[in-house]
Amino acid sequence: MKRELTITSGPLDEAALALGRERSTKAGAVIVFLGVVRDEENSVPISILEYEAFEGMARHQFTKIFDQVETRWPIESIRLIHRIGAVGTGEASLWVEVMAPHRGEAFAACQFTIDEMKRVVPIWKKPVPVAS
Amino acid sequence: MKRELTITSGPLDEAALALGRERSTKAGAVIVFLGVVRDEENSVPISILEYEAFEGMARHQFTKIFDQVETRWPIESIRLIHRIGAVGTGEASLWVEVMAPHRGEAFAACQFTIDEMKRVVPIWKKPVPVAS
Amino acid sequence: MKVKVFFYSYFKDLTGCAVAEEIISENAKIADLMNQLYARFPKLTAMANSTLIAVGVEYQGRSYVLREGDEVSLFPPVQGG
Amino acid sequence: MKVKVFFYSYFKDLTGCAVAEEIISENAKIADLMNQLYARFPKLTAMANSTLIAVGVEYQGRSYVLREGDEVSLFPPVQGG
Repeated sequence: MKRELTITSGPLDEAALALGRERSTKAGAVIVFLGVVRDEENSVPISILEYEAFEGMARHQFTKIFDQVETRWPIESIRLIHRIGAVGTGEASLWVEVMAPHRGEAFAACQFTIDEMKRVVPIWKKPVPVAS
Repeated sequence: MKRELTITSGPLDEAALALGRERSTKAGAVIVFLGVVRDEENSVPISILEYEAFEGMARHQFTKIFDQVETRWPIESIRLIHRIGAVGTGEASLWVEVMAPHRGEAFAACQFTIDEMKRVVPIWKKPVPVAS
Repeated sequence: MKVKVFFYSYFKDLTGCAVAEEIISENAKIADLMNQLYARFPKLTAMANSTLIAVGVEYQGRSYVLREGDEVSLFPPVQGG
Repeated sequence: MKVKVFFYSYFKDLTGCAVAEEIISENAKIADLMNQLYARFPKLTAMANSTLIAVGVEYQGRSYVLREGDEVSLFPPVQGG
């Protein structure tokens, strides 16, 4: 399974990521998930989310998640980008791409990766209210 | 729920589709699914799949699926493109994008749409073997 | 009365045509039409258990009562995606 | 012996610092360290039930026996995505 993990304070260029995907004639299913910052957090209007990571541990925990994915499903490739720092509303903070022979395993692996991330990867967000 | 359905013999420009997405600060989750033609069909090596649609009925059946999605989940937008005619291996024949407030409903609606499509939408594929 | 019957995917190869016209009796059901078609296109018979049937753009069962001008479509299991 | 303790997210606000050093006894467990930290940073106490603890880059429980030089991290529930 190919893996690519990026934790970055830069922006996400979805079109470039799509164009940069390695073509595969084995992967019948490609899923791209984007986590987008909404305009409210716990019902409070916000303008920005500030993401903070314990980066070394985040990388290690992502690696363990990818190991589990590889054990459970026949995945061709997983690429994941998580932004840190300020992310404006309407922008993506998370981009996950899973390529697999069939869609069932692609969906399962993608959902598992995100669920596990939300359980164990040390990243936090701080809402910046609109008024401030 | 915004809807966009395209059945086309043209190519799929994923990067342009990403750039053309209407930004939303209500949709926390965006899922893009690509169905890609693999290099074999039922274990026979192929070079191309030829897709044929009964287009009027296909549009009607997709519309009914979208109606069901709208009833079941709070989806912001669904865009779907299915190619017809010749699609080479490694190329996408299907592109589905679902935007929703949260990822659970986005994944559910995306999987439902594809499952239902495979059950009721009159589209067929004819493998063109490598040798021919 | 007359109905048009359209064939899709490899059903076209089995019948040798994309569309056929059939004369059926008043109040004929799809089941009756199918029997006429099996007589006219014997190769369709092998697919009897996996034939999908639509009238216009809706799926219909064999008990559907046909009307003048109905457009019937016959095709194998769908395979989109 | 000495261990370094790192705080993340709003735990930094509760303690007023990003990192602290604690002197602990040989064979002290994380539970012992936590008691010292609660005495030094009383505001952490309110979060006792939702505090995640790592040594290095692995999660550990309160019965983990600390060693000289261990880097302990304390933080609230994670919220990636």
